[in-house]
Amino acid sequence: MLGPDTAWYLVVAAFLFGIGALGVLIRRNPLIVLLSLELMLNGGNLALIAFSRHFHNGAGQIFGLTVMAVAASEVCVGLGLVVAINRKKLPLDVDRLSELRG
Amino acid sequence: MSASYLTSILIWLPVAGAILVWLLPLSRYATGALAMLFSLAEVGLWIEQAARFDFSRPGLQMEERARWFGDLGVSYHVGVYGFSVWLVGLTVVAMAAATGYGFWVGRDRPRGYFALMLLLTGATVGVFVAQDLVVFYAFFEAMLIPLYVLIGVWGGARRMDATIKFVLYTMAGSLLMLAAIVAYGLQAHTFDLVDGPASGSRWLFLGFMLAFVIKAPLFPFHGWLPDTYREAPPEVTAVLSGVIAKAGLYGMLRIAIPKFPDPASFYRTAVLALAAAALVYGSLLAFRSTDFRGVVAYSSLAQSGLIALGLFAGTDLGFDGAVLQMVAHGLVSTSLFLIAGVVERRTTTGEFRLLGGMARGRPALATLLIAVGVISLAVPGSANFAGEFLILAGVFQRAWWWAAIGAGAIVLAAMYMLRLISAVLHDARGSTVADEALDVRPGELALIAPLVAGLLLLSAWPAAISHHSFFGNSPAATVKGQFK
Amino acid sequence: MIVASAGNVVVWMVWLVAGFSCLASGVAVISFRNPFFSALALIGNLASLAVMYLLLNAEFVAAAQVLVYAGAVVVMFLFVIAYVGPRREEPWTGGPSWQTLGAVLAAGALLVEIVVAISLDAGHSLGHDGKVGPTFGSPAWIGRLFLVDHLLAFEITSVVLLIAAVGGVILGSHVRRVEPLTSEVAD
Amino acid sequence: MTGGAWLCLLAPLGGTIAILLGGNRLPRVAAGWIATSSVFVAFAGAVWAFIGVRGPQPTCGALGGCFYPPPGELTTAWTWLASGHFSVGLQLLVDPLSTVMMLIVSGVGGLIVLYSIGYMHGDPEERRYFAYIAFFVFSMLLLVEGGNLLMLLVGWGLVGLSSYLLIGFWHERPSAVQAAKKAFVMNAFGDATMALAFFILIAHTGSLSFESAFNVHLSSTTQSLVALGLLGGAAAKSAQIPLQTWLPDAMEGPTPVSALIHAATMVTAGVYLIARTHPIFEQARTVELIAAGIGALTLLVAGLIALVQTDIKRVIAYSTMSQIGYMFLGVGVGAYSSGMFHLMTHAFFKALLFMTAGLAIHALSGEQDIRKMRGLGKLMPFTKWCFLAGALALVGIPPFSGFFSKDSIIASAAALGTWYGWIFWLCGVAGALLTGLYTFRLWFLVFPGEPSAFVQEHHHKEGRFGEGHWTMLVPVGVLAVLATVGGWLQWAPLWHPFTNWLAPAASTLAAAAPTNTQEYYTSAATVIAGLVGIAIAWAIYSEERVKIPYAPFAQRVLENKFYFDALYDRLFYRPAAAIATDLRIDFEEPVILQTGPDLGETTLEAGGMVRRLQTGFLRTYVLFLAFGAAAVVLAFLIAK
Repeated sequence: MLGPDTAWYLVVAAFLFGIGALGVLIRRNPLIVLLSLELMLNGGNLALIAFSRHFHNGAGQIFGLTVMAVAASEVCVGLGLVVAINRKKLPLDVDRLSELRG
Repeated sequence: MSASYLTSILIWLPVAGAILVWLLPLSRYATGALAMLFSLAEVGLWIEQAARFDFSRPGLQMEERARWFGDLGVSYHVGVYGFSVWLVGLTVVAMAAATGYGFWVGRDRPRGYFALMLLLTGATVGVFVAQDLVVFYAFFEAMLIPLYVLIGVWGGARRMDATIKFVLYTMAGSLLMLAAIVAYGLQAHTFDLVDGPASGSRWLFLGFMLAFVIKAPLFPFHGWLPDTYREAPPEVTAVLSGVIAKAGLYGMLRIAIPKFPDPASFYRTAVLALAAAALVYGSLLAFRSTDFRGVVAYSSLAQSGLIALGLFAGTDLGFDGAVLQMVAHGLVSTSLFLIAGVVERRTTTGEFRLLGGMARGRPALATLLIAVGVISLAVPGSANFAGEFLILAGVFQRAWWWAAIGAGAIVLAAMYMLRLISAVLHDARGSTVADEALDVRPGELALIAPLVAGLLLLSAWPAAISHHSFFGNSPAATVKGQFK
Repeated sequence: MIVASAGNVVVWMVWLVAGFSCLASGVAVISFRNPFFSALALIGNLASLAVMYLLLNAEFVAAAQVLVYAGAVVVMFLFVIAYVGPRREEPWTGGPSWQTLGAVLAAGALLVEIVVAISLDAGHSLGHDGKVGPTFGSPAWIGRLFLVDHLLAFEITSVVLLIAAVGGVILGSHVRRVEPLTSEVAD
Repeated sequence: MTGGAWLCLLAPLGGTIAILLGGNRLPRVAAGWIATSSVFVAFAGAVWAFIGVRGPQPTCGALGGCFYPPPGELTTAWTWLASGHFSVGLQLLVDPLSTVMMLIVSGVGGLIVLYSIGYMHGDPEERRYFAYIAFFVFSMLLLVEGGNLLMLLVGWGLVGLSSYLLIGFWHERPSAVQAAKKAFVMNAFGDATMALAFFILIAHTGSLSFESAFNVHLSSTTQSLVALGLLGGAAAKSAQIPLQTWLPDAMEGPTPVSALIHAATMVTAGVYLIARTHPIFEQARTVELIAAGIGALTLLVAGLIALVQTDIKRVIAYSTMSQIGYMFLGVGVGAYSSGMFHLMTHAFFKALLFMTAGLAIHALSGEQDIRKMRGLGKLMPFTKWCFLAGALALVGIPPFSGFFSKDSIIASAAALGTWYGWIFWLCGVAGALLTGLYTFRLWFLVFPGEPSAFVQEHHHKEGRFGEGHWTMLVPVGVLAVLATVGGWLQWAPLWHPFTNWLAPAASTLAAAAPTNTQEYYTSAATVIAGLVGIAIAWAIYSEERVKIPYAPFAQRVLENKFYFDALYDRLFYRPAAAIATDLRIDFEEPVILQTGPDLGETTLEAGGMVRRLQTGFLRTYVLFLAFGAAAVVLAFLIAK
């Protein structure tokens, strides 16, 4: 295996995941939250592929592909929500959409 | 139909009846009639069972056992001993009378009402004949569901609080019992009561006892009693205090004492003290209650204390007396609560302030209430007296002061029961007692009279129960030998 | 071993570029005020990831990544952003309220833990291993794996996608108010 | 013979059931006749049993203890109550003692029930009355014929129950209902003490039959405990000192009830109990002497209180209490047969007194205050003479029956000889004086002289003979004859068939067998005391020669019945009621009934706190998510 070994890939994935988490936590625009969510998923995906390569077992890649499918569907629903919110003329701000509380 | 199926039929006939009554879209009258038919069929079956039961043979009879969870050692195991025959008899008779009363009073939503009553019958019979801990627990809980709905839907004004409190108390107890059952079953590798070994663990004993002490209320655990008895419809209260309370006491007799001999003797004085407290406390509060049902409710608390006194005395007389008293008190409190219902139907209240002078022009009501009231205060010669006498004689052999407290309670019983009789029947006419309020109708009489007849028969021959409950000449040895 | 090391150095160089671009675009995604540019930054991120997958011999996944992910998902994103309109909002307004501080803290803690976990494990289980067969990562190999070993996962994913599609349609579609039933129809 | 016993027992029960089942369809008079005939059938059964029991002749040694083969037969219907080795049958014992009591109960009872047909005529709930009175006779017979201690207790309880029902018969009157409850509770107390005594016996002998109870040798303390328990029951039932406050209030019931229950039969059950279980008492001699002491004390106290009573029935009630005091004295010292003999004669003349009082009350349509009844004799000659016969028998003037039976009791007290023997003798003689005084105070106040305005206005003729329906006059006549000649059955020094008859069942103790000389001087003393009493009464009430001695303190004490009522009320009733009410208000409602709702509230509050965590902000949820994840990874790291 040429180049950096798996650990490095994992470090990159971790950072990617951390940045995604930070994005989700800080940003108030639901679109950005969805995007940063995608980042976290990709972080996870990278780690999966790295391990698949490391243990040269195909399951990791299969899992990666499935994660991609799930991410796709998740975005689809997320954007559907955003469109619905927008049509209702609600403010596109996560903090102001807080009717659903105890 | 060999005898062994009889026990299962006794359980599942009312359950089937319940389903039938619930589903068939019949008129109010037809539903009631069908329900009555099932109850009376149940009584008939019990008479057949009592006839076939061979009192001279030891051990379980009419036994039926079917695998349920093989690996855990759980099996659908039902059978009857001497004393369970009598308790099943009490259940079916009292339930028939209660169902009849519901039929006579004409409860709304009849299909639901009668289905639940029949379900309650089946579950209660199940409790008394279950010989496997899991089956026992299943029926013990199954009793709770119909009661919850019956009190919650057809009850009085504050029925919801009463029901919630009732269920909370009972669930608390029976969940602990479930834990104890599971622990016992796993430890003994079988859940069967007949061949399950005796265990010495005090915690399991306390787990069981807590459920039984709440169900048959003893002194500190009777928080649910006054409200539930006041808010439930009269016939449900009658069954609750007459029959369901006996499930707790039966549990002590069938499970707590034989299966945990050492803890039972270790905690004997504590439980006796608790029972004596219930006896005195119940009598005192009954003496000062302000309404019909309050007096009878607290008197049934006192009687539960007395029966527990008999059970934990651990002597021959104590056990026989306890079983006799269970049946006698069951009949008495069922008829007393039905009479309370009769009075309340005429005067819309049970408060003594508003009652009085109902005896004039109503000889049947007066005779009935005096007869049942006098039997309930254990006038010498009545079945209750025979039961109390045996219990106190039995507990006297254990320690004389328990018997002294019991004798004191007899005098208190006389005081509160006579106060009840004269508050309702004698003195000046109460404000709610209308002149044209009718005497006891033949319909109502037809319900209460069999119970009173049963009581009189039991008063004439108490040995029918006291001598035919346990095999052989020494009930204490039979219980110690786990009914072998 | 120089030749090997030379190949190694090239791979290292490519990896460094891809890694750096990946993290940079990540930071860009979350920091741009305008969601449009964030989406574009995400495309950059995906591309750099695809390169990394190639380095890990996951050709099909890299291809899928670029085609499916970047191609379809992000395009849908851009479409929605266009539809919704690029409303700008201040990302850092109001100063670090306890929310943001907590967020940084949490993300930081998570990051540190993972890195620690990796470093801890570097010692033994993550040892360097040998060559991988040529078919590793190829579409045929992935196809066989999908239809043989992980058929169930494959089917379930399809169901998930279907559900998402239906969800998206319902949420997205403009529900016309149903006219009230005419009076003569008994209710 | 045993057939007679069963017939005697079950006839009244049959009568009760017939009347109950008859219900409203039965005409009122028919109910009366059913009850009366059933009691007379019982009397016939009693006679049959009496004849059957005469059996073997006594071999009599010197005066006193005669040795008999123990006649008397136990018949068992079925085992009433059985548990393990303890079993009690529904047994009847027919022996001399029980046959005497059966004769008295069913004989006098029959006459009184006949009398109550006339007395209760016109009462709307007559049927209920006759059902109760027949049930009473049944329970009294069960008590008397009971073949073992438990059957005796069963009869004991049922008698208490029927006395409750009959005292509270006119249930519109709160005082009657109150009196009924008081009577029943006091009797219940007696039952409880007896039950405790039986528990001791069961614990030691494992059975409640008479022979096992009499032949068991317990330690002296347990033996006296058993005897004390029995004495408690006897004192409660026979209204002796500690438990006597219920008897005067029991006068709220109809007069025949007072006559039957509170004079002739029920109140003497205590005496019968001591006579029946005399071996137990003999083994606990001190308790037996306590019984005698109680008897002596009661006869004095009751005699004194009777002096100030103004209600005719209460005067007679206190005299009953005092006469039973005599009987307790008799059986207490050991002279069982003379105690029982006095019981028999007392049944005759006390029932006579009550019934003549009933005639007077009936004639004055319910008036019972003797101060208003002056000069009734002129209008009701028959009642006057019968009352006089009863009064003379009560005081013990020869040849009336009281003289024969009362004197032998006091003589046996003298025969005891010890210091307390002589105290009992003195009490007996003083009691005779008091009896003379209060009886003839009643006589001189009510009958002689000119009819007072009240009497003239209220008096009305009744029935063909003017003084009452024939069913009332016949029993009074019969009893007047019995009160007069009843005593000749036995005069201790000369002939004593009654003692011989009772010897096998309850032979007189040697210590209490009086010699002839003691008999003579005792009789002389009591007769003189009686005459002195009459003279004082004549002086004060008839001729007003002497003013009533002015003793305000004594007057108040007597009128308040030595404050027993107030004492018991403050000592037992009020504390019990107070404790019960406090329990209900301070402990039951706040603690027991509140634990459920309190638990409910605490869980609700806990729920409230958790609710605030749900802020609705997406980012807080994700934050928790992140922290959670971090924590999990940390846990794994630590776990590694």
